[in-house]
Amino acid sequence: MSAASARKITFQQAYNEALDEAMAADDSVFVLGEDVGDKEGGGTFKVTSGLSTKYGTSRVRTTPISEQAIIGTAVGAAVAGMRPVAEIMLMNFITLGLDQLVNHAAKLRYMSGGQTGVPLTVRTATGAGGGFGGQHSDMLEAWLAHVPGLKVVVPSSPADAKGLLLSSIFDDDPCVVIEHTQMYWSKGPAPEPGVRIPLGRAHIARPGRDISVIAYGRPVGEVLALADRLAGDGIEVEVVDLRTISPLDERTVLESVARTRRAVIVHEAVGQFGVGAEISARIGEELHGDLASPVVRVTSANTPVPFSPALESRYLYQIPDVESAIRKACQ
Amino acid sequence: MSAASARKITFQQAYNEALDEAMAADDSVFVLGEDVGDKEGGGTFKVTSGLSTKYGTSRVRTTPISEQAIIGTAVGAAVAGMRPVAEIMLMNFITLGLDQLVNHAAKLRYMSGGQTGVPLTVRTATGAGGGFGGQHSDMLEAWLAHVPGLKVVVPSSPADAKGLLLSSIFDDDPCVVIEHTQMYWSKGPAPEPGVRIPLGRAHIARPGRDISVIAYGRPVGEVLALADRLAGDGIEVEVVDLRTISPLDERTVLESVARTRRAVIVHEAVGQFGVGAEISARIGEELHGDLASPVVRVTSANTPVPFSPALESRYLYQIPDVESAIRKACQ
Amino acid sequence: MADSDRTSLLSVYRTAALIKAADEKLRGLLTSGELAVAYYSPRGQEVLAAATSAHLDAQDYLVTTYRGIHDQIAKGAPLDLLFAEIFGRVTGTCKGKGGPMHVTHPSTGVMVTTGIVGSGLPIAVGLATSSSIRGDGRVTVVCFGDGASNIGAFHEALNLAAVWKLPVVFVCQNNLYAESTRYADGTSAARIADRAVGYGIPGERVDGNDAAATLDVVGRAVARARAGEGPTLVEAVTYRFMGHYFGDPGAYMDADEYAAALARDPVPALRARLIADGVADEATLADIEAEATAKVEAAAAFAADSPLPGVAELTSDVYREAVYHEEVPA
Amino acid sequence: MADSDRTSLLSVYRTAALIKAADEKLRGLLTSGELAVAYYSPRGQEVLAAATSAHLDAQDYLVTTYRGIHDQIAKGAPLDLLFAEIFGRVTGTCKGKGGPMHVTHPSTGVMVTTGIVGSGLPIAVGLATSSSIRGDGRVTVVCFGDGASNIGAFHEALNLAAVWKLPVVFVCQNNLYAESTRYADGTSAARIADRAVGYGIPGERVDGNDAAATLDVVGRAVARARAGEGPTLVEAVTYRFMGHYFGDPGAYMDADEYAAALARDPVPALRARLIADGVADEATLADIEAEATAKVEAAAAFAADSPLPGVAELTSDVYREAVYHEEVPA
Ligand SMILES: Cc1ncc(C[n+]2csc(CCOP(=O)(O)OP(=O)(O)O)c2C)c(N)n1
Ligand SMILES: Cc1ncc(C[n+]2csc(CCOP(=O)(O)OP(=O)(O)O)c2C)c(N)n1
Ligand SMILES: [Mg+2]
Ligand SMILES: [Mg+2]
Repeated sequence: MSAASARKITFQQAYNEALDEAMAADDSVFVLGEDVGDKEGGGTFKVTSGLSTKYGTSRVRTTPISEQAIIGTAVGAAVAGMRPVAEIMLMNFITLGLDQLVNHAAKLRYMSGGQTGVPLTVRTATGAGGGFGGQHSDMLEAWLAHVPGLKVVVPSSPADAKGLLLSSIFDDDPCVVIEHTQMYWSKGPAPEPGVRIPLGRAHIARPGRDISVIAYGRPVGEVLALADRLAGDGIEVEVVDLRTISPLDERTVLESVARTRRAVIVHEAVGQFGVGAEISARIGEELHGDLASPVVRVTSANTPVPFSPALESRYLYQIPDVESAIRKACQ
Repeated sequence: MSAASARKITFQQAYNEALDEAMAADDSVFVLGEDVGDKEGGGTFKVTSGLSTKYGTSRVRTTPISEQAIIGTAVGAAVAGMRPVAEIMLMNFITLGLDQLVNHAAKLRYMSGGQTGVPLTVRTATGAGGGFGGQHSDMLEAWLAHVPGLKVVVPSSPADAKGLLLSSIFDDDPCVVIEHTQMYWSKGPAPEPGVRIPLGRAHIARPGRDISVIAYGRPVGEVLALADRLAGDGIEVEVVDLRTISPLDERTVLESVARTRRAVIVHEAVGQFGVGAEISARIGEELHGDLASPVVRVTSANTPVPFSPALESRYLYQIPDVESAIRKACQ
Repeated sequence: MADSDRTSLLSVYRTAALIKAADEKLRGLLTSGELAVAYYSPRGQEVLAAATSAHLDAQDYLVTTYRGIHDQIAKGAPLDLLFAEIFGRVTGTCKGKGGPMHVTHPSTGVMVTTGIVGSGLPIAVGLATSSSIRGDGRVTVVCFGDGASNIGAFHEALNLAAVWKLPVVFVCQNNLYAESTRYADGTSAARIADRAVGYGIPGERVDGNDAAATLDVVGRAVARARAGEGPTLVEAVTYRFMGHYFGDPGAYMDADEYAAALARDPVPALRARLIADGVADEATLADIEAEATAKVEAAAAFAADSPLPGVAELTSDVYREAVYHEEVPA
Repeated sequence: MADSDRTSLLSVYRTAALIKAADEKLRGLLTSGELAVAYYSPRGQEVLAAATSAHLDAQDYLVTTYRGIHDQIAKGAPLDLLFAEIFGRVTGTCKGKGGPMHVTHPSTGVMVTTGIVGSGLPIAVGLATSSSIRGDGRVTVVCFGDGASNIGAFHEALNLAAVWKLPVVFVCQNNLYAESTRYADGTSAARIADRAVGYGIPGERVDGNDAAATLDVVGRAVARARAGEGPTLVEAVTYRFMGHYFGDPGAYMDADEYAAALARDPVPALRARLIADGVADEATLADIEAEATAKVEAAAAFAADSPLPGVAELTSDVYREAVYHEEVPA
């Protein structure tokens, strides 16, 4: 989709470039959030670094610690026709702004009979593995995906990060982009400037005939590496990267599984009532009778995120479990 | 489970009696929420009526409009060993208190290494059909079920309402009881005093050999009526009432479907990434190969709740769709 | 009294009379059973709403609540469309999809009506932020109740508006009740206006039943906002003559307090004042009232004659463009 | 100076010295790489924490934040267990499952440590509510930062505590920074203590680097709470000598401001004062400091020698009783 180039960028750069390009292209784009200005260091994860210097503090607005007001301000500005990009430093803090996001951003277009869209983007970071414990690591994308009116995006590579954030900013509906704290400094090929990746479309990250592994975000890269290894053993894994969780690209998922007749779903969020449930359910419901083996979900444990690294590494989804599930299904 | 009696009570009475019995039995039980005192009329839905007169305003505390503080206060009091019962008037307002519920109530036992449990109960009401529009009608139980550490309860009859609320109050973990605004004045047999219904256990509300319909809350009664009708046509429907959404009683669900080999899931929440997805997924994953027909979900539309009654009635899950799904599966 | 003040007061009365007639009509329809919706009467708050919007143009922004028809009418939202929305008709401001708690009418600046207590304040801050960035000169007014002053969003919004010096006026319509909870049982501040101290902004308390005083206080706040001097917290003290919702008998309201408030009913008070001050005579006022009644009757008829939304409306407007996983249930 | 004041000041110094030694040890371990965790140093806030908890018994309740080790030590939480928790060991206060941001130690009254800014305040209100219902005479103290005073939970908690007259003291440790945002860029109030006006409660600002003044102000607030006179908002002004987190170079901090603050560093200031006032001599203070170092070394050794939690700890403590759908991933 996005043209690869020799240049490599980190996720942090990717998000930063997307914001920069969007702000350069359109005066209605502005950024707000805690510590986002250069005076404050350009954001906790440096994603907004340089922007206030380039575009001024009127368009790059450092806020107080006020998550409700941050999202609410984005809602109001979006209703007025701006394209605000609000940073909620960590996803667990989005719990404080869900009234604005769910009762307002997601519904104002509908409740106004189509008059006032809410073209805001919320960027937020999360993920386990950094030793931040129970209140700074949750993946809550399933909540947002349960809300009609929101779009939910989880990028798996720097190029996707840039292209999906650009699409989110210029989308006319509220989008939430979920970034991963442990991936900001990972690198990948940079896309050409301006390349947007369409929302609502999954991506066949690797074609394969034997089994479909459906993933998004961090596990995608690990699954691709696993697929390479398994190819050596003659197992051809098709990797479907959802990219957008909602609206879900059911068609791409079902077409893939219809071909391979086997599916494993991998995500970082806890399993119970997670995104994997919806995908597994749709596969089961739509491809009943065509499946050669049961769908398997591999997710993190059904617990809060523990602090001790000894436990945190066991909390996370285990790639060896993905491997066993694939081998078992392909036996 | 609960002994039926000649006495009939409404859901409103059932919840009220449970609170009354719990407060009489245990000094550590207290109630807080907006307008809950008798001076304020005993609650918007009158569930706390009479309690402040009987137990005093120290134990039945009317709060300001402060959902974060209501749930946060319950968290703190529960950490101190009390058994607070917090009323969040309507479930959409729980969006304002999710930080306290999810980042704190659900996790403090775990993050404290088991030292501080949080034996609070949140009672909240919701549901479409009352013409309250987009911000007062959402069923958000899937969110809470996605959070390890919380228990989530949705009663379908006055007897269950009473017995499940009693169990929730005396449970040592945080419980959310979801009441339905359109059911408060419906009647059903009253249980004997003190009868508790165990959490985490589903209930076979009607045994049947041909198909399992899995439901909870409002649809249960409608599905039971449908089952009666279908019995006339020789279709024997087994109705599984989940009662508790999380922890989910997977065993009862799977045993039922293993017997009937067919399943329809019905709930009021929107379908996408809803509770039905988890149930459908587990059935598909565990009973792959044993199913005689695909699992079907019947839910409300994937939209905000519209105001106009002309639309609201179409928004809701349609019992005729349940009937067609059953007939098709049993063909 | 300056001529402009006389004109303003008369114009406030014209608006207040329209609000009062609309409210009475709706309560009549609810009583007769011709209409069955959740309705939150603004009875008692008509003059306050009229005096507030008297300072605003159509391009200024308003954010209000479920108890908002007085604010919406005062801001200029067309009565026909308002009634049709309340009736759930496709001709309503929001095609019947929002309902009375969620009226939106951007061309008259009615940007958001929310059913969530206090949530309008951060949204108003966002509207004002857009004006601040664009330099479009618009002022945002957000109306909310005394009960709303106790919720977190109030605090975050006022702080942010103060730090950013935004062109927004926070108008607290203190009607002394939050549902059935009395002011002092939920609100720790002796006066809500005192809370402005915590944000370093002006806080003004005014008798919301006094048209001239309210015109004056809100006028100064709007002027400050327009001049780039930042936000103001206005507390307009009034009274809620009806129960919280239509059908609420209001048993928790004190009878003496109620009687005393009724003696200060702002609509007849303004009427009497206009006559006493020679601003208008009985005939002029009677004409204004008759005109109001006629408009209201026409709006009710328009609404009643309008069609309900068709089923395709159920799934439209969820997103700007339909996405294929959105399907009308069969 | 009364004898009791002398004893108090010396005891504050003993606690502050222990906090300072613990913090220095932890930063040393982080610098050397022997430890790798997110750590929020309380350097500069030692005396303030010690003076606050000087008024509390073990059964009084404390709620604090990620930047909380000073408060936890002052409240009496055992150093060995605190270090072990930070090291993620099973011998820690929370078996290593909470970590430094979530320390709980009920037997010394450390009830909740939260990583969510401002969320401790409503929880403290709940602890105080339980004391109010039970009449157990306990006082709850909740510590939070200046940045936290801008979040909704602050407002809701103060209002509710005021309306219910709860035995709680809100101690804002104003270190002038919220992460990298300077006080005035996020906080509209000239003084956070001014916000008390909006809740009709006393608000006191004190120099948090002044041990005697802080002892006095917090002492009065605790006494008010204990006497059933309701909550107090205390703003103790201090400074954050380290960056927000360990490793943050703090480039956004003004050098002159920093130097001026360092000249008022509370620990050496208290030390000098104790000697100047003849409360203690150099030898006594050196003993206290040596004792602190010894305790800290022992705690670090205890932590380093302790085992990590076993994998069964991953799934225990989610609920009181295990539920069967909880399974250890294979
Ligand atoms: C966050 C939230 N909590 C509770 C409610 C339920 N509720 C609706 S109106 C109301 C009272 C509001 O009182 P006030 O702010 O004084 O406004 P008034 O109704 O008097 O105009 C309450 C509690 C709500 N809509 N939103
Ligand atoms: C609700 C919330 N928003 C943002 C953060 C990220 N964060 C952690 S500490 C901090 C600054 C807090 O400043 P202050 O309250 O002054 O406390 P200090 O760190 O100075 O002790 C921020 C923004 C958070 N933990 N919680
Ligand atoms: Mg009110
Ligand atoms: Mg600070």
